[in-house]
Formats: sequence, structure tokens, C-alpha cells
Amino acid sequence: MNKRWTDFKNSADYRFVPYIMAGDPCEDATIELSLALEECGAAALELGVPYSDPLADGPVIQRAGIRGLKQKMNLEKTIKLVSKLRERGLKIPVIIFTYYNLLLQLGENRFISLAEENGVDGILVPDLPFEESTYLKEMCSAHHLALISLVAPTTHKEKLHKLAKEAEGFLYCISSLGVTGIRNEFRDGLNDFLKAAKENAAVPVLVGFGLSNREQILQFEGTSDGFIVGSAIVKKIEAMEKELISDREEAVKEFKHFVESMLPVYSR
Amino acid sequence: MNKRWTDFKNSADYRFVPYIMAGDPCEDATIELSLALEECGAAALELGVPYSDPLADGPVIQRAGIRGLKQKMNLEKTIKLVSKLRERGLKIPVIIFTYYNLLLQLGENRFISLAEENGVDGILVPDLPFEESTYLKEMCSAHHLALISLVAPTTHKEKLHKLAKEAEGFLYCISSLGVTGIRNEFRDGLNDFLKAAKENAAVPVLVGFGLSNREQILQFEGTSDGFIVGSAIVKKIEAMEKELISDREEAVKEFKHFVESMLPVYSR
Amino acid sequence: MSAAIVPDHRGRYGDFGGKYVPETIMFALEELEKAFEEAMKNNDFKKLFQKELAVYSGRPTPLTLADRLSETNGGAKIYLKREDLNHTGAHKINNAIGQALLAVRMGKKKIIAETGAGQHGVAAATVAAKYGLSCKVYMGKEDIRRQALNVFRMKLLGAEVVEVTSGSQTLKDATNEAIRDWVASVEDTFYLIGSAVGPHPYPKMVKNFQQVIGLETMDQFSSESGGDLPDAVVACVGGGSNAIGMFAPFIEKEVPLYGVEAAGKGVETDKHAATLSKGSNGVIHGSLTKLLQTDEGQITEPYSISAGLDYPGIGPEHAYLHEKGRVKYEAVTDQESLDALKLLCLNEGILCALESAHAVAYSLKLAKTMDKDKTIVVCLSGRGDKDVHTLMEQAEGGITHE
Amino acid sequence: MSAAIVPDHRGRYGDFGGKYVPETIMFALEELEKAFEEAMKNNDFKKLFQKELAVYSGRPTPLTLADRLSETNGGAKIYLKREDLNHTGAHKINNAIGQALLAVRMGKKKIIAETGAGQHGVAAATVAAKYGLSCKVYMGKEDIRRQALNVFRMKLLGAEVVEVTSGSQTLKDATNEAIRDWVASVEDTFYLIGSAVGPHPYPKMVKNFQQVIGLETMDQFSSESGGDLPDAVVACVGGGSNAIGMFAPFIEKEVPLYGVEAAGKGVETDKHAATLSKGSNGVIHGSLTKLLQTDEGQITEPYSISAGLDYPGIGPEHAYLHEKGRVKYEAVTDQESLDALKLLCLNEGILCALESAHAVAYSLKLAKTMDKDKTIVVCLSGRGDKDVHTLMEQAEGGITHE
Ligand SMILES: Cc1ncc(COP(=O)(O)O)c(C=O)c1O
Ligand SMILES: Cc1ncc(COP(=O)(O)O)c(C=O)c1O
Repeated sequence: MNKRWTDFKNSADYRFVPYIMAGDPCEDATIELSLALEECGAAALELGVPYSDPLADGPVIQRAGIRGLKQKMNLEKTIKLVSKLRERGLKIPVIIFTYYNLLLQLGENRFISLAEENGVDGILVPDLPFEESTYLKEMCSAHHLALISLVAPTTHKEKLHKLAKEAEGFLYCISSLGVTGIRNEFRDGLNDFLKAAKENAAVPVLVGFGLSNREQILQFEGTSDGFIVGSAIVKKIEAMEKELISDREEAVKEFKHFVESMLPVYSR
Repeated sequence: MNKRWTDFKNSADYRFVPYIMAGDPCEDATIELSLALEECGAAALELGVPYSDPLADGPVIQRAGIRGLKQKMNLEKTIKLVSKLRERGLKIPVIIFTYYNLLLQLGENRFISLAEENGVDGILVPDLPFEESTYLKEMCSAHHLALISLVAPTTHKEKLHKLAKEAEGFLYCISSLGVTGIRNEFRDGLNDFLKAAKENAAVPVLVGFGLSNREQILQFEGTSDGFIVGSAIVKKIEAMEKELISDREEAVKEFKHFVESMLPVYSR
Repeated sequence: MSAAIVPDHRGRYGDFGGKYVPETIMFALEELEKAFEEAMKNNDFKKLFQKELAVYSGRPTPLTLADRLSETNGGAKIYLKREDLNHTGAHKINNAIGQALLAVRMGKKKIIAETGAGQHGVAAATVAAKYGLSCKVYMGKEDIRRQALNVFRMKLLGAEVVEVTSGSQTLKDATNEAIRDWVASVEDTFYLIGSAVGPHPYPKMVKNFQQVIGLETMDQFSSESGGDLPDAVVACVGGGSNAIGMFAPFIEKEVPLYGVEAAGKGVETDKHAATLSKGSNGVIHGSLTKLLQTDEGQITEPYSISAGLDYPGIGPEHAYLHEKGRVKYEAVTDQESLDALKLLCLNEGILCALESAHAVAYSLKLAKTMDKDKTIVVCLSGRGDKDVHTLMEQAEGGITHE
Repeated sequence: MSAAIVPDHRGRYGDFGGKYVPETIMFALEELEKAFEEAMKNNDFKKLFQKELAVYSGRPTPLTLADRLSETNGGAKIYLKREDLNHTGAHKINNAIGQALLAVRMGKKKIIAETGAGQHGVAAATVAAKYGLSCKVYMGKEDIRRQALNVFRMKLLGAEVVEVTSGSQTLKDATNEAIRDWVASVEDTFYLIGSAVGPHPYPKMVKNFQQVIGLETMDQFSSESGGDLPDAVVACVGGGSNAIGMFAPFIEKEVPLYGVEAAGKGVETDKHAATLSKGSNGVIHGSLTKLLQTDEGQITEPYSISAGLDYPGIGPEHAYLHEKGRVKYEAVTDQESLDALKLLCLNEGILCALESAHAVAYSLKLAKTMDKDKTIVVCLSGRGDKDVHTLMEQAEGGITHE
């Protein structure tokens, strides 16, 4: 594990991991937004890659993908974007969030070397379940990249234990069934699920899928080590699309303000 | 057989039997047209009854039927119209041309008595073949009405002989397959058919269906005793519909002129 | 009841039937009758007919227990004889195959047919293509407009569709026109009639070719029930071919039979096609039967939401069975049939023809008067794909329960 | 060829297949696999499935010799396996019945399905009505517009049709959306996939429910020929369910097999759906297979005149059979399929689906290269009623031979 992951692991904070789509609304904006998120206290960053068929995503992130595709953003460019982020001083772990088909076309080996070259820390493939990930997992391990595991409330107990034990970077606990997107309520039994995850995980356990405000986030404080916010942030970016292009500095300020307003106070 | 039929039979002329639709374009016109036809030399008159489903008729007579229906002409009124013709001095035999359903609704017995009362001489039912006509034939015989028999080129020889022998009034030989209407050509073998009819018939043998000009009419002079003209006459009436209502006297003159122009000279 | 053998040699069913046609085609009816009777005595022909029904049209069609429908409705169990699964989607093809094979046997190269909604026209065009015959289909101008899809299908199948502009420009007039054509072309042309109507021997012949429905049903019901007969049999009646085919083997049994006519907007209105309920004796298309007409004998235009029941006459054998009391004829409205169609869809996943829905509607009523251990067989004469446009219009027009 | 047993325990057909789905639904795939394998060992279930195919869908469907078509075309004799005669008009119902029965067995009360032109949607809505399940069908907005009749039918059958506005608003997106729904509702919902695609065990299961096509064909051909096998078997390939069902029992025999893809306006253009001819390895809808995509891996929109072949992927077993060389995959253009459809209409009186017309078109070419005493069986996967609108538009647009 690299230093960024060690720092991430050792943090005492309730970890905030935001998701944004590369190229939404343009590559330069993605850079500024990433840096702003770190300033807001992000403990790591998930960088989505635009895809034609994002079957784990809800409408908000689907639309972000369409914007990214219009910018001709792709997996290779997204990886290379990370090196620009590093040049600008980004210190937190960056995870590439990509569907498996994009990875397959780039080539898993090429991905690994590009990721190493460009300062990527991990990869998350929402449609590559544990059962299909043997090769990628080995390759990632060998090159000190974290292949982020997802576990769901529907994951069998034994599998959950195993995935938790083997998890690298962090363990992504899906807080609700369904695709990404803003939720109003979370399911019963979620706490048991998180408890089981935490008991077995050697890495921080984060919850994600559907968190959109401070209240919801606080709800998991006792049972998890951090949280992932995607759609709520992407939705704000969507609302500010024009400004992020025409008047970026001001827009990024407003964006930071928005992000801070949804975070628990001590995370700032 | 009544005197009108005897005269019809004894005539030395090449007999002209026109068909017109009762009530086309109105009852009064039918009266004038009938008298005019007699003046033109008609040896008998076929008076059609408007019917909703005239399946033996072509478009010209179908349209005449529609005009007749609009005038609320029906079988009973058509029969009664004959007595008006008699009052006006019409001397030739009048044959009611009606589909069987109209007859059935009026009642065959009632038809017979009405026909007797009103000076009708015969009836022709195009959709009542010999096989279905036993009762009507008996009734007609008993009341000195002629049930006109039709024979077609497709009629089996034996049947043709039988029908010819039993025919009353005249024997109607269908000159061509198909429904009523104007024809340009007649079939081969027609002469053989007419010959067989004449050899067996005790009454005059007439040809009909599709005759529309002097040339065609003359074609059958040697093989038949007369001819029936329907569509060609009805078509003229259709063309003169307005005038026959608004300026009847003049119109009937023109009509006579037209009829004469199509007849063989000696029939005048 | 001990029935006289009908039709007699003159094609009479009691008072009904006969041959009321122009002399020109009398010989063709005789020729047809002879050819038909001969064919029916010929085992090769009969085997060929059975084989074509099987390998071409997919017979036997199944007998499906409509268990959820029966349950929802309450009362007797309803079975569906699935004529909707035939090639081209209705029982019409049974008859079309039979007549086409006969035409081929008689050496005819041309067929003509009449059609209303286009179902029989498609069946006729289909068998013409199959057996290499030329085909002309007469269809009212008004129907051509309403049924553009079927017109296109007939043309795809190589048939000529002749627009009929006479009279009311619908089925009755198309039939007149087909007969007019036949009168002119009778020497080399076979007139393929679409229902158990027309002059003798058509009603007899059509029944013969359609009785496979009833024969299969009897067998299937018997194997399902261990030798029993159903407690009632129901079929819709337009011209009456599916009904007479279904009833055929049951007539001499003690099974109550029900023919269902179209009551349209109600038999008390002038918008219906309930020939037996409201008609009187008359001659239509060559046959003496019951029909809808004025006092004077002008044939009136019938009405039904289902084009296939929208006929002012009825096959003469039905008029006879009605008079004898052997079959009960009931009438069902547009709305009742629409409701039945929807209920069948929702409970069995079967979209039936609007014609057939009349039979379903009546069987639902009947079932309610019968015990749960009783059984009704309904002839599901056709599928409803052809009616989806009508149903959509209804849905948009927002027909409500009156 | 001695084939490895496919799929292996991971659902792999060589390199292809697998389960590329979000972790949330992995348990459901396992549950499904278990239930399916159990059911397949259960004689009652198997009998029930066979019975429903027979009494509800009208199986066996016939094998029809297209003698006039073969004659006109010249060369080998062409037989048609008549899946068009199934209830709802295509082979799709075989699979829908199988999966619905499995859903009932698993105690699920809800099904979801994706649909393109609406054929599988109608099949799913049908079995849902039949077995008392609630049903949601995902359908692209664009397809909803183009297929209003099928949308109405699904609603009549009680299904909810969910408009999909994501992506290109067609089948691929409807499938994404159905998977998204399933991810959210997986605990009480059965996802009824419409073709031999998707994550394991779907391709295996769909093949299993569709193999009745091939099994019947083999029997029927054997009785007809006195024990022989056909000299070639042809089927169209969209997702690949009718083809894999037809091929199933023939794969281990020495019979040449041909899968026919849609070449649209030509495989050299960008308007086609020829996945195997022009695609590359990739993951779509949970399965590693061949698909149409950009170099970067964005899935591209396929094109075909026939909605059912208009899919950018293909079932993984076909990708495998292609790679092994056991099945030859050919592509046929819009125009060739239209011509074949018309020829079949004119010569056999059968209006087949545009999908099936692709198979017919290829078999006509193939037949010409074979002797008159050779035989080809074509899977006539569905009827063409659904395509009449498209055909009319084509006729009006006056497509000409390019
Ligand atoms: C499906 C269906 N059922 C019934 C009928 C009525 O005809 P028949 O009374 O001859 O069975 C038709 C006529 O077109 C039809 O298409
Ligand atoms: C009639 C017909 N044939 C073929 C197909 C293609 O599907 P598959 O390749 O799964 O058989 C479809 C799909 O809708 C269809 O409707």
C-alpha cells in the first residue's frame, strides 16, 4: 500500500469520499472540482469514466456520463487526468470508477501501467463482481493498486466476511439496493450489515449509494468509517454546468460552499 | 295466355323488349318512358323493382335501383304502376323484374292477386332458378301470368330443352355470362346455344344481357325472335335524369330518338 | 331430439337454405356439389386435407382450461378451443384450405372471395399463394379504408383486392360483387365463400371443413375428463362457420349449445347484427335464411364492433337449428364483449378476436348460473391482433359502461 | 467435434459468458441458478412446462415443407419450423413460459422484462397474466413511439410499460434499465430475460427452455424422412434464443448450422447489427461476448429493419460456437430479407417476421448451392403481423434494390 492509502487508513476522521465524473462539464473543471473537494476535506476521490451503458448508475450520473462523452473523455484520458491532479498537488487517493467493458478494451495490463504512471491509487468496477475479478485483483495487488470491493446488503454472509477480509483501500458498503442516486430512506438491517462488514474488514468501511445530506451521513457515523457521496455532488455540478465553464473560479467557490454545507461539521 | 301475350307471340317483328327501372328517376317519368318505348315499337316491357342487393345487375342498373329506392319505389307500387300504364293505354305485356326477397316479403300469393288486378303479364326473378320456382310457377300458371325463364350458355343441355319447352311468355337467353351491362363482344358458341333454345321453345326466344347498339342487335336476328335491351337504355335515362324531371316532354322526345337510333330500322 | 338429415338433396334445412342464384351459375353449384361429394368419399383427399391442417395450419389446436378466468368469474369451468392459434389467426383457414384443395382437385386455377374486415380475404389469399392459384378478393371501399393492414397483407400474398363501391360498400356488397364476378367467370373460377352461408352446397361444405373444430374438441375434452362431454358449448355467430363447425358433432348429443350473435349497441336499437333475435325469413346471397331487412325486403346494414359478426344474414343451418330449438341463440353487446376481452387478457394472457369475445362474454354469464364442477367449452375463433386498433380507438374514445 | 461441456460452473462458454453484474444481484443469480437446476431435475416441473407449451401455446408447432418456395428457388428443399404458430406469434413464448413457471416455483410475485419492438414484452406480459404475476416492462421511449400497438397490448394484458429515456432510448437501454430495476428490487422480483443473453445462468436457461424447437424439429424431420437428419439448419440471430434453441440438439450431430445476423444496409456501412461479423469481445448486459462498440468500448447503436435483430450483443454461446467454428454466422441485408419475406408470402402464404425473413433469405442462397435431394430446415421464429406497418412504409418509401 502506498503512502496515500496509509494516510487514508490512519485518518481519524469520518472519511468523506466524493464521486465526480471525469470531463463533466469539461476536463479543466474536473481538475478544479477535484482540488476543491480535497480542500473540503475529501479523504479520497472517485473519478468516474463516462460510459454508454452505465447500468449501475441512476439518472443523475447517467447524465453526467453523457456530458463527459460529449467532451470525448475516456478511460485513458481519465487516468492521465490524475497525473495533472498530482501536478496540481492533489494528495488524496484517487480511484478510477469504470465499467468493465472500457477496461477490457483498454486492456487490463495497459490499465495497470497507465495507472502506475499517472498516480492512480485504485480502481472500482461496479459490474465486475468478486467472482469475475481474479485476474484484475492479482494484477492490482502486484502493482499496489487497490481494487475496491463492493458489498451489498444482499451479499451472502460468508462472502461478505471474505470480501471484507481481503478488501484493499476501503470496503464499499452499498447502503441501499438499486443504482446510484439520491435516497430518502435506507433499509432496515443496514446496521447489522455494516457491523458485520466492520468486524471483518482490515481497511476502513465506507457506506455509499444515495447519501445526500448531513443528516443521512451522520446516521452512519457510528457504524462506518466514512461515506461516499456521488449523485448529490454530481447534481450540483449539473446545476452549475454553465458557470463551471464560463466563470469557473466563482462557480468552484459556490461548489465548495455547497459541499461543506452537507458535510458533518468536524470533517472540514 | 292472355291476349297481350298472344299478340306478342304472333308478331312477325324481330321483338324489342326494353328494361327500365320503376321510379327512375321518378314514377311519372317511368310512365312516360314506358309509353314512349311502346311507341318506339317495344313488343313487351320489363319493369325493374329497386332492390338493395341486386346481385345479377351491373353498375348501371344498380345505380338506377338506388335512384328508385330514393323515390321509395317498391314491389307493390311497381305493380300498381302497371295499372296506371294500362289506363294510359299501354297494350304490350309488362313483366315485373324483381329479386326474390322482395317477392317473399310481399308474399307470393299477394303478388299474384296484385298482378292480376293491375294488368301485369309476367314476372322475372333473376335469382330464382328453375329448381326453386316450383310453387311460384304453379301459381303463375293458375293465374295466367308468365314466369319468364332464363337460360344461360352454361345451362346443361337437358335442362335447356326442358326449360325451353315449358317456357311461357318468352324464353330469355342470356347472351353472355356475367351481370347485366353493356358488352363489347359476345362469346363463341352463342349461336349453337340459341339454336338449341329455338328448336325446343314453344314461345319466342329472346336474347339479352349486354346489347347496346344496332349492330349487336342485328347479329342475333337470324338466331332469335327478339332482344332485350336494359343497361343501354337505363344509361340514357341516367344521363337525362334532370331533364326527365324538369322538362319531361322534351326529354322523352330525345329519349325516343335515342331508342330509335339503336333499333333495327324495321322495328320502328 | 331425432333430427332429419339436413340438408336434403335440394340443400334445404327445413325451410331454409336452397340455391337462390342466377341460372348462369346453377351448373357450377352442381359441379361443385358433385366434386365435393366425391372428394368426401375419397380417402386420399380426406387425408390430404387433414395433413394440410396439421402441417400447415398447426392443428390440432389446443383446448386450454381458463382456470384463472373461471375462478375470477365464479361458477362453471371455462375451456377455450384455441382456433386463434391457427395459421393466419382464426378458424377461417380450415375452410379456406378445404375449399382450395377442392378447387385444385377440380382443376380450377382462379379463386375469388369476398371479405369484410379482411380475415377471410387473408385466408383466401393465403391458400391461393400456398396452392398456386390466382386470387381476387372483393372488399367494400369502406372496409378497405378501415382495414388497410389486411389489404396490404392480401396484396403481399399476391391477391388482387377489388374495391367494391356498390351499396353500402361493406361485406354484404362485397359478397354481391363476388357473386357477380362468379356469374361472369364461372367456367374457370372457384368461388371460395368465407362462412357457412351462400347457396347449397356451400353451407354444407363449409360445415364439413370446419367440423374439425368440434371433433377435436370432443376428443380433447373426453381425454381430459375421462370420457365426458362438456356441459355447454358456446360459439359466436356471424355467418356461422365457427359455430357450426364447433357444434357439428355435439348436435346429436345432449349437450346444450349456444350461438352468440352481436347485439352491437343493443338489440333494442337499430345498431346490431342479431339476425336470429331480430331478423325474418328472406333470401340473401343465394340462401333462404333469417336476415335483417325492412318490411319490404330491402336488406339493412347491420352493426357490430366486430367486423366478422357484422353480417345481415346467417347460415341456413343456424336458422334451422334456431327454429328447431336445438341451439339457443343469444346476443351480446359491444360493451359486454369488450369487457370480456379485457378480462380474458388480464386473467389468461390471451387476446382474442372481438368476434370470439362475444362467445366469451356469454359464457361468463352462463358460467355464473352453473356449478363449479360444470364445464363450458367456448370456441375462441380467432386472435385479437387485428382488433388492437379498434380497441385503442375505444380506449381513446373512452367508452364507458352504459 | 468433441465439445467441452459448456457452460462451465462459472457460466463460461470458453472465454465467453460469465456474470458481469453489480454485487447486489449476484446472490439472485445464484438463487436463480439453484432453482433452475433443481427444477430441471424435477419431473413434475418438466412435465408442467411441457404441458403448458402444449395446451397453452399450441406446441408442437409443425414442420412445413415449403415446396413451392423450394421449387421457385431451385436447389435444396426447404422446411420451415413454424414457431410463428405459437401463442403470441413467436418462439419468445417458450422461454417466457419456462421462466414464469420458474418464478412461480421460486415464490416470486413480480416479474420485470425488457423489450425492443415489444415482442418479448408481450410474451412476458402474457405469461404474467396467465400465472397471476405482476409485470413491469422496460421499453425505450423511441421504441414506445414506434410500437404503439404492442405497448397497448402489454397494457391490455395488465403490464406496466416503463418508458426508458436513457441512452439511445432503445432495447439496449431498456435492458440496462431493467437490470437497474432488478438491482433495486431483486429480493422479490424475477427478471425475465427475453433472449439467450445476460449473465449466467440466463443463457443456459433460455437455451434450455428454447431447445424444444430443435428437439421437435429433429423428431419431425426424422419421421418425415425415415430417420434422417436435415442437411443444414438455419436460424436468425438477434440475442440468439431461437437459434440456440433450434441448434441445441444438432450441435453434437454432424449437421451444418447457420446463424444469420442482420446486415442492415450492409456490413460495410455503419448501419447493421452483425455482431459476430463485425463486433469484438466485450461485456454487455452481464455477459462477456462479441459486441458492436467503438475502440474505446462505448457500445454503439446497431441497426436493422427488424427490431428483434437490432441488438449490439449476442448470446455468449454463439460467440463460442462462432469461435469454435461449429456454427457459421452469415449476415443478410434489409433488402434481402424483405425480398425473402415477399417470396415466402407469394409462394407459401406465410407472412413471417422480418427477423425470420433473414433466415429464409440465407437459406434461399444456401439452397441454390445444394442438390435438389438435399434438405434445409429454417427456424421460422415468428409471424410477420407485427411488421406489416414497416412493410407498408417500405412499400411507400419505395425501397429499391441497391
Ligand atoms: C375471429 C372470427 N370469429 C368469428 C367470425 C365470424 O364468422 P363465422 O360466424 O363464420 O365463424 C369471424 C369472421 O371474420 C372471425 O374473423
Ligand atoms: C420473431 C423473432 N425472431 C427472432 C428474434 C430474435 O431474438 P432471438 O435471437 O433471441 O431469437 C425476435 C426478437 O424479438 C423475434 O421477435
